Amino acid sequence: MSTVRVLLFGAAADRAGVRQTELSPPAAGASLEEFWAVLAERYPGLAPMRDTLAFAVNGEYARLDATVSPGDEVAVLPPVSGG
Amino acid sequence: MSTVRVLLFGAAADRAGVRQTELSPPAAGASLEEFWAVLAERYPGLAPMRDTLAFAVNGEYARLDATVSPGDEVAVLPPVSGG
Amino acid sequence: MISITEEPLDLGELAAGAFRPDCGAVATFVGTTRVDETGEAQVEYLEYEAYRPMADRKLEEIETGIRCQWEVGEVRIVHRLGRVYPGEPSVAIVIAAPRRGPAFEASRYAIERIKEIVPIWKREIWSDGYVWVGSQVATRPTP
Amino acid sequence: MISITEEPLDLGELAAGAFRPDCGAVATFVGTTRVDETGEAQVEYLEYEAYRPMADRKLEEIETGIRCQWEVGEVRIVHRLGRVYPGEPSVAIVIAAPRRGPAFEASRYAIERIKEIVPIWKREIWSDGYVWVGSQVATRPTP
Repeated sequence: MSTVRVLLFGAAADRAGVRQTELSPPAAGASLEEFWAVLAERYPGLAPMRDTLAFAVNGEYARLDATVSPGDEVAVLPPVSGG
Repeated sequence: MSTVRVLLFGAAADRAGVRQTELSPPAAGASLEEFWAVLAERYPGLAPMRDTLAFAVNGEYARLDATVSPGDEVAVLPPVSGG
Repeated sequence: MISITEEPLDLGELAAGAFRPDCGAVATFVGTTRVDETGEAQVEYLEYEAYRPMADRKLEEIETGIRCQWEVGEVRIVHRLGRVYPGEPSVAIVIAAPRRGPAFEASRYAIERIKEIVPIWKREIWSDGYVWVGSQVATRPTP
Repeated sequence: MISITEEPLDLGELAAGAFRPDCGAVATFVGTTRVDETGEAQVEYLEYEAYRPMADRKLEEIETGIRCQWEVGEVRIVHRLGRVYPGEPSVAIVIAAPRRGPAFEASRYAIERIKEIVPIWKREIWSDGYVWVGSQVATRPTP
């Protein structure tokens, strides 16, 4: 598997116009921050949400300096609003 | 009505051996404290509980300096334990 | 809604009746008879008694105190009297409020105040005697 | 017991199953859909979605966090997904504990943490558009 599976939720899915996509990391050892730049370029509607978003890599919250590798699952998480 | 109706609850009824009685105030304008002395003399089992008891006159908590008059209802209240 | 009753408490029914479209939070509290065991002996049941109507009025005072301190929609307090078996609810409090902070705070306040000011007493009936809870008056052997 | 479900929540059933003879206090919290009105428009229903199984794991983390901090017997958290109508419960929390302080504190902790870390989102469906709650993303006219 050479791509990353990207899941989008809530307002992020709405703005991107997709709930799920596949994307290649820009380089080996790319960070989540670098991966986000590729994603935001592909789905420009996401860009203005940047400061409100959290991310998960493989089902756990991840920082922007986390590494994203082929085969990972990245989730784009707007501010949660459960309850 | 020249007497005061006395209601006893919980452990106080237990110690006194009665749940209800009638008693005359010791004097016109007698205080609850003076009334209690008469009650504790009549029901000696109550005396050791004194510091734990609260009192109500006519259905409301009353201080020991409250006046007890004929026709009043005095309630002897051990520490409450509802809930 | 304030009630003192000999009937069993039904929390589901009590809470369901408190849901309102203007209230996003419903906090409830139920006190049940906890079973202590001391060696061979055990609590068979509890027996509650009240000084009425003073107890009813004190519960109403608690509702008034809640409504003065917090923005709440529904306040429901039900206290049982008579025989209550272990695990059965003896008191139920339901507070529905627009927001959750007041719902939590008011339900906590209600149970604390019940235990302070409402003239209700309980007696634990053990297999070997009874104990008036909160008083040093008992017939069972000292543990 | 942790559950994420599309079925309606039954608080009475959920709480009844949490009663235990060693627990004298049962605190519960239910969040319901509060109805706001803005002029002519109104909320018709809410729609919840979750990132699963991460959401399930985060609820389990909350239960673990409770058990590390307080002495509790039963912890039950149920969150609904899908369409929830105004006044219907979207989340229910039931904590049974030997003593009331921990029961209250743990139920409050649970709802606060749910709103902070569990990947669940809701959208208000109004008569004139929708709003993603907590995001500046909406299709309805700005009030």
